[in-house]
Amino acid sequence: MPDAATLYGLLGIVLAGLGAHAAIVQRDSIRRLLAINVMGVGVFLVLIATAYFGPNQDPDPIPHALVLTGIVVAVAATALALALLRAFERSDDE
Amino acid sequence: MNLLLTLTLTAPLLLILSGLYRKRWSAPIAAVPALLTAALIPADHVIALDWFLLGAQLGTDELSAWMLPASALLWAGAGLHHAWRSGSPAQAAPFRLFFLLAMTGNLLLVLAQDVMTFYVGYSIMGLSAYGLVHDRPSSSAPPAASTYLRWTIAGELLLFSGLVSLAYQAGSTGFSTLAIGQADTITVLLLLAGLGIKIGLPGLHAWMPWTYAAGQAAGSAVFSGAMVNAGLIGLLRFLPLQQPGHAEVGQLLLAWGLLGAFYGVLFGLLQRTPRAILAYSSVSQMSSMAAMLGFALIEPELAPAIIAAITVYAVHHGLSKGALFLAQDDYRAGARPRLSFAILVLLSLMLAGAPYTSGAIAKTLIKTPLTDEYAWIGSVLLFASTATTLLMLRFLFAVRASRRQQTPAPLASGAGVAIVLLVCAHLAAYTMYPLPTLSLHAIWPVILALLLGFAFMRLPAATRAQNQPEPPMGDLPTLMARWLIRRRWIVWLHSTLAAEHETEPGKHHEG
Amino acid sequence: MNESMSLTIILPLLGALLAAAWPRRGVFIGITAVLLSGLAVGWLWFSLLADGPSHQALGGWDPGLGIRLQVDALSILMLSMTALVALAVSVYASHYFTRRSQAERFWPLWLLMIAALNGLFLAGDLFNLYVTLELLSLSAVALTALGGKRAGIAAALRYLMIGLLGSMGYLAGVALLYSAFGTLDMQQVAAQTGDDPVSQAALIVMTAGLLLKSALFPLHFWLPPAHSNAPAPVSAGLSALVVKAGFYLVLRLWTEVFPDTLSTQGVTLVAVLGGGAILWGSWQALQAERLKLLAAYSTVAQLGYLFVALALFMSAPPGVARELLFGALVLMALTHAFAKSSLFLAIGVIQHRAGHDRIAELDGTAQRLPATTFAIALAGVALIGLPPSGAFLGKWRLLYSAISLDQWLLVVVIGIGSLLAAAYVFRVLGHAFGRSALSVQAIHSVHEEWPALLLALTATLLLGFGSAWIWPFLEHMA
Amino acid sequence: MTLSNSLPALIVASSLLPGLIIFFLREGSHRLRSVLNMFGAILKLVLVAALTWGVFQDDFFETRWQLAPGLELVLHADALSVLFVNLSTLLWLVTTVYAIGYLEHSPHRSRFFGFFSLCVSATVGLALAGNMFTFVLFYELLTLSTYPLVAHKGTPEAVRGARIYLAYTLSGGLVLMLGAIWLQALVGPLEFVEGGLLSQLPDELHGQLTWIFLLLIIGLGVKAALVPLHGWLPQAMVAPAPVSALLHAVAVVKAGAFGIVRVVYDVYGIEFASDLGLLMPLGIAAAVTIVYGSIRALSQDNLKKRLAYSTVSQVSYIALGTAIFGPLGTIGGVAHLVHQGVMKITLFFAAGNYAETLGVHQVSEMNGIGRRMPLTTLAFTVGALGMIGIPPVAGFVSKWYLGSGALEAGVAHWVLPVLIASSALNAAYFLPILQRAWFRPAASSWPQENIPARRFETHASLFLPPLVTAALALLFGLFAGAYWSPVEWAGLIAEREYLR
Amino acid sequence: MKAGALLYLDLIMVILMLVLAIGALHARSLRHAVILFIVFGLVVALAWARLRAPDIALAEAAIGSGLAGALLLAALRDRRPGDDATRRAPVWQSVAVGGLVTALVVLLAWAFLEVQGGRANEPLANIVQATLHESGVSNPVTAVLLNFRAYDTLLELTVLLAALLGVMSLGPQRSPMRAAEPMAAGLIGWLIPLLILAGGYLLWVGAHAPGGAFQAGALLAAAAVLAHLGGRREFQLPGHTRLRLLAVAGCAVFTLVGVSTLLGSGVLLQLPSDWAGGLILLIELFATASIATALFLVYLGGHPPSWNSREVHPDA
Repeated sequence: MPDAATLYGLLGIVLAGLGAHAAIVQRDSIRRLLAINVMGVGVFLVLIATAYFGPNQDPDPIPHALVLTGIVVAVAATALALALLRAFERSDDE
Repeated sequence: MNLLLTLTLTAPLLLILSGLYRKRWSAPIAAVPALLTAALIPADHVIALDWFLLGAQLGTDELSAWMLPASALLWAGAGLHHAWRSGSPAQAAPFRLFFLLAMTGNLLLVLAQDVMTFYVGYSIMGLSAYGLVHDRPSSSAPPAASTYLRWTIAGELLLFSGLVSLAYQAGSTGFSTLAIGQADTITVLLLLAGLGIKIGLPGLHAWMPWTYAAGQAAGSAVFSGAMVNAGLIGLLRFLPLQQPGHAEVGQLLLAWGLLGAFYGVLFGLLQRTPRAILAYSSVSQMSSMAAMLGFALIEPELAPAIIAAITVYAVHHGLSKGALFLAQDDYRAGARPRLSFAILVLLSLMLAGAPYTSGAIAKTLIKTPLTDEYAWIGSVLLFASTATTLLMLRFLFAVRASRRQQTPAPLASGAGVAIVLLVCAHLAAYTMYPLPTLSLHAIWPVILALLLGFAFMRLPAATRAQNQPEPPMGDLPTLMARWLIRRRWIVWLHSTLAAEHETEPGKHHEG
Repeated sequence: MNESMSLTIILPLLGALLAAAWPRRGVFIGITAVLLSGLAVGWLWFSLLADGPSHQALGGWDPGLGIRLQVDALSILMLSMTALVALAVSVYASHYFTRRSQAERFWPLWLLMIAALNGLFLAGDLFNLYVTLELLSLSAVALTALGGKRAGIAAALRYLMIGLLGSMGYLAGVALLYSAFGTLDMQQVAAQTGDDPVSQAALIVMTAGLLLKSALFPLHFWLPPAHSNAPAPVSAGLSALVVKAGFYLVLRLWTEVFPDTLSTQGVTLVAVLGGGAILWGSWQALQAERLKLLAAYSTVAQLGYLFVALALFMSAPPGVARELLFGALVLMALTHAFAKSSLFLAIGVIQHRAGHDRIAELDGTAQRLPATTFAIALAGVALIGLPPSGAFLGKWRLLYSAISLDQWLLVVVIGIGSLLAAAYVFRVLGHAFGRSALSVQAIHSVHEEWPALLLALTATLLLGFGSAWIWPFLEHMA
Repeated sequence: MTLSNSLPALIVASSLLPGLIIFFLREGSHRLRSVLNMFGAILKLVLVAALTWGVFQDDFFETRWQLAPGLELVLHADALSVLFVNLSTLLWLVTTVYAIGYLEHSPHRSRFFGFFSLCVSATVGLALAGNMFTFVLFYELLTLSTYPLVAHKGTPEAVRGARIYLAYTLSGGLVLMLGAIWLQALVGPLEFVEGGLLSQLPDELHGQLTWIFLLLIIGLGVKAALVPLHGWLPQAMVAPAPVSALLHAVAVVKAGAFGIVRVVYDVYGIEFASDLGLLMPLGIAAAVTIVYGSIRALSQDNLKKRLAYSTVSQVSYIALGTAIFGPLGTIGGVAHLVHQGVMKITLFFAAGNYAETLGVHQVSEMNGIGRRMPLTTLAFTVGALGMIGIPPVAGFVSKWYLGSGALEAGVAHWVLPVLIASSALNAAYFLPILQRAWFRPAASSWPQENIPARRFETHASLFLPPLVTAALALLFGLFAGAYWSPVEWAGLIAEREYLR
Repeated sequence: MKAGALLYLDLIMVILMLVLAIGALHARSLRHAVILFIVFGLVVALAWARLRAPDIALAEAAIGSGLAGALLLAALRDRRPGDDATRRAPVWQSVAVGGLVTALVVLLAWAFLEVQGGRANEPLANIVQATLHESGVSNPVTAVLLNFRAYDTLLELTVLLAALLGVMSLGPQRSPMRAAEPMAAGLIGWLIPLLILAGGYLLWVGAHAPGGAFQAGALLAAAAVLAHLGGRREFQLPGHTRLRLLAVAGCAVFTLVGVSTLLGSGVLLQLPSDWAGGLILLIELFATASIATALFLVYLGGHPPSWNSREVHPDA
């Protein structure tokens, strides 16, 4: 059976694919946002999976830093997107 | 010497530019330098001006020795007549402007010693003559003017292509160095067509009756005298006369000329307007000269003699025809009708070649070079002269008839001018050649014509020409053109070309 | 010498922070920050000329571990383009925003965008590029939505979504590269890439992401609404600079990071898409009723030219012709930046005066603003690629290489493209000659008009006649 | 910066700088604008005179400016370019005087004179161009600077006409550029060399060279108004008179014809072009244009449209001259470049005068105009006679040379009939106008008499230019033999082209 | 835990994650989708823990699912009810895109497997260990974050600031909630001090153990959000002008430190090894404050009413 890193890596790639597909197909903005976040998680999984060398060896810290940065960036983008959506819908009723 | 030459050409231009052309006497004055040149400057004096018109050469040679005085005399005579005769200044001034322009063109053409200058003179003369035909502002251009213009432009263009190819094939433009021999038949044909229009060979003559009948008498005089001769000068200079190998063209020209001689007379007899009749007589006379040229082409060795004869014949014909027009105008509106009618009769006889007249000399000169195997041409020409006499008779009747129709206020008699011209013609002829012996051979054509004329008088009134439907002036070509128009073939071209000019064709100018 | 590199990034960043902290002094801070960063770029010029291309490891750590900034001929040209265009747009923006609240919000975001651009052109590290790209996208989106109109916000939202999708694609590529080669530094990665599956997969995903962000033809649908609904200075910045970032990255990746993983099919695909962009962009620009929409579609078309040039460059055999084409490509990018920003600023002036930018009712305004119309004319000439402009030289060289590579279809497409461009430019200019009912006294509001005019003049005269130094400079510094 | 490499640049600048300054002048400053215009024109004339004298002594004049590696802006003065520069400079001076008078009360004059000067600088630049790149550059600049002139009046037709003009000329410019680039791709950056430089290329390139020739000729043919590409010319008649005069007599139309002469003689070389069999199609195209232009002119009632169609046919004489292989044909073609310029500008000035003074636009309104405006109509007559090819005026000389050139090249069997037919058609549409002007009584009142007839028929600055150019046409005709006449200069050019 | 058992755990985790992801993406109603997404976030946090990435797990839990979830739920609240129908693209389009994406996924997977095979032990990880002592902190992730790749973190904070500035220019904030019921009010009363305490601890521990500025900031933000949710008026948050300054402070300090090192050693962000620890702590302190403020203000969405007091009507 493949080791954990490969398993999670493949999962990450699949999640990224799912996210990408949903992001393109879905028309509703919030659903698209969710899809993009899922895609992000997928990519981060790939990164962290490659940094994992099994239970007894310390993992490579650089991908961890990258993913941390990635998460913060993702949340910033999500926040801005939601604010845009809110402004868009508020401006609707004028 | 050179100053005189340049003065002949620039005199008329100076008169125009200075605005003196409005004065009556400006026309004759302009011709004076030309007369002086003719008198003083010896035969082959040529000056080269290479900055003028791609290297122009001006000067005199044997041909211009004869042609210059004749033209100058004619221009002076017509100018004098016009000065006497001219109507309101408003109408005369433009006429005199174009008169002077045409004179410049004609003199340049005569004095030209190279192809380019000849063509320049030829086209200036051709175009400015339009002003002579169309001398009175009219809402739509009279048929005479537009027909004249169309034919002249066609003629000039044909001449242009002919001259270009001639200049190229002959290698240079100067007459002296012009090796006319190399010209191929197409070039000769082009030249023939271009100049043929000017001298009115049958088929190309449609504009002549209209033009002579229109405009003022002085204009018609100059047309029939100086301008027609221009065409002849062109033929004399450019046809490969002294070169062998052009026999077929010669035969064509001979046949065409002889046909013309009789064609002119035939249609002339049917006309009722005196000036139209004179036009047809010009057609026949010039065609006979062209026939002789054709003969010269067939027999190159005889060419020099023929050329000399033709030159004399042309001078005689020019002066007498010009005088006839002036006299006819004088008779029609002159103060002393009887005197001018007498002059008319005298001139007609001269033209018909009656004995002791320059006409007789010219005709005998033409016949002398004919060798025995071509004797038949001589007899044909004899018949032609009888026909001409008949035509002259017809002319006299028409003139008498036209006199009765109008009795305008009598103008000063210009008869004197006609006489002067007459005398000059004879003087020239007599000084050059011995007085011809009075031989039956020379007289019988005149007598035969007189007999025919009186016989014709006896015919019943019904068949007399007066009440016959008169064929239109331009006869065959005009008829053919109208038939085509009716068939819509060239209506498009015609409509655009003549949309503004054509009045209904029937009406023609005063007689 | 290395200080100047980081200064060009830090100065606008500090400016942005100051502007965010003291919004009322926004204009003053904004202008000074842009000026200072321009000076820093100038300083960078001298050091580049002095000791050639160089790089600086931030934080003192060697490249594998730390992040490296690098500068070479291409990046310095891009930086100077950004500095100049930003300066002109900032001057224009200082008078553009009537409402104080909008002005206060504009400056911090604007300076962040400039900082992101400078960071991007200097970045030497793949992940750092990702973060800079994100910063650029977010600030651009925020700026687009600044207009406050419903259409603007909707366009900004779609722009953000597409931007994120593109960035995720790019990040996936970076992740793969890191997992394979264990380093994020571009030069180190470049040393290890070949035509092995990882490099090819990474290249495909990263290029796809970047093409999405730089709006190449089929993926361009988000650009026109975004650029046409943003306020004038913002759309000038977007069209002239932000779109170039995506193209610059593709150029970097293709030429330096993945030189030999590129398959001919990939290059042909991009060439075809580029050709499609030229035709579709120009055609849509011709149909546009509003000036800003016209300018936006023209950006799509001009990008098509750049990508076609890039595709030709990649498929050209190594030699002098290839170097000349690279110079032409850079020149076309520069000219487009200046011309497009000048066009948008001029449109801003017209919209400011006439209250609308519908092309049909342009007569009166075009005649009463001679300087602006002249700027539009010059910018139009640069967009079409007619003589006085740099684009003419670029297009001449582009066609030259297309012909020598027997790409006849491309020649035809470029020809039709420039004709369509001429059509839509002169459709606008035609109104300058119409005889309008309004009184014809010309309004000269100099402070509003001269930035547009100056940019247009640089695009046509300066780059048209004075750009011979670019080629040797690129070669010498390569 | 010795004189030899600064003079060409100075000549181009001498009209460029005043133009740029005029752009920013306020509308009201008439005197300053006129002074600037005249100063620019006269300065250029002096410089061109110096250039002509220099080239006559075989001095070397060239300005080089590198825009990009392999793309150099070269201004080189050789015999052919000097001829065209002289023509445009001289006629620009005359047209400026005319334009100042003509646009007395119209708006946007700064804009007009600005673009006017740009247009001339582009023409002069084009004339002095030393390589294909510079030629294409100025060719496009010419389009740009003439577009606003055509659209100057601002009426809907003007804008529409300008748009059509632009569509044609820009597509032409593009095709020319493609041809030039393809040629550069084959042969490398190429300078114009008298006698051409493509003759020593390997044979397999001949196919491509023929295609390139086709592209170049189509590109140039648009401006030289060869038949299928001439549609813009009549439409551009909506421009004000000085523009249609300068455009149709000197700048735009001649640029195309000049380009064809350049391409055939200095790029391909006449021998090489005839070996490739390129001259025959060019000749046929020119012939078709000549006849077609004249026929269309027949049915135009609007005077300027008739003149426009006559330009379409007359300019193709130059192309015909180029297509005739032989020195005489070249002399005819090149000389006609100047003659047609001088004659046609006279006609347009006269047409402009009629429109400006009496509001006469249609030929049918021209009855008796000779009496009311004798001087202008005299000039018109000289110009018209020249067009037909009646001797004293210059047109005849070039027709004479074309005729003899055709004979020399052995193509007379179809060139002469074309020349004759065209002269006949010219007569058919010009003589009626003259006949109306001189021999018809004037109508009761003129459509719109703007300028009453005081001492002279109209403003001095309006009726003097046509007289000057008419006099020039006459002088070039009468003194065709003199050393300074265009025909002699064309002889010099032909001699240098065929000597190589 | 034997390897086998670990394997089963991984398989369960993978399947769970896949199911949750598909649910979040394609759930019938939006509300379900959001909730499933939040749960998905938590499971992902578990996955990070499993892959020995504690810092990431903390961040994912606090920010990824916690704060993002809050934002999403707030967005749902604002949305007008009704248009919940899942508007999806036409079937053929989704199939086509699906095909394209699967092709990409297969390509990436193949490439990934290719890499897995040939991957030697990572040299880079060893370099980090080797130079850890110079970085002034013992936690390798914090070392990378705040020293080795400090520039990235600076840019990351700037991104957050940019997002904040963007959000604040988009209209007024959300109105605070109505007062929570007693039970919730009591819970909130306990939770807020606990969160603040945990935040402080995480900030401090970050130097040598998983934790750090981002996680601490997130927790503080969570506390503020709870206060906002609880509708407790008197919960004295700092005034809005001060909030803005705080938001900017993080980046400002970081940049100033960078500039000072630039002036000092000529290289940006080169923290001298002996000073590194203190400097990093200083940066982390301000970073936490600004992250907390930023995330809270972003949650509020929009500029505070008093922001531009002069502006009577907030422009829509």
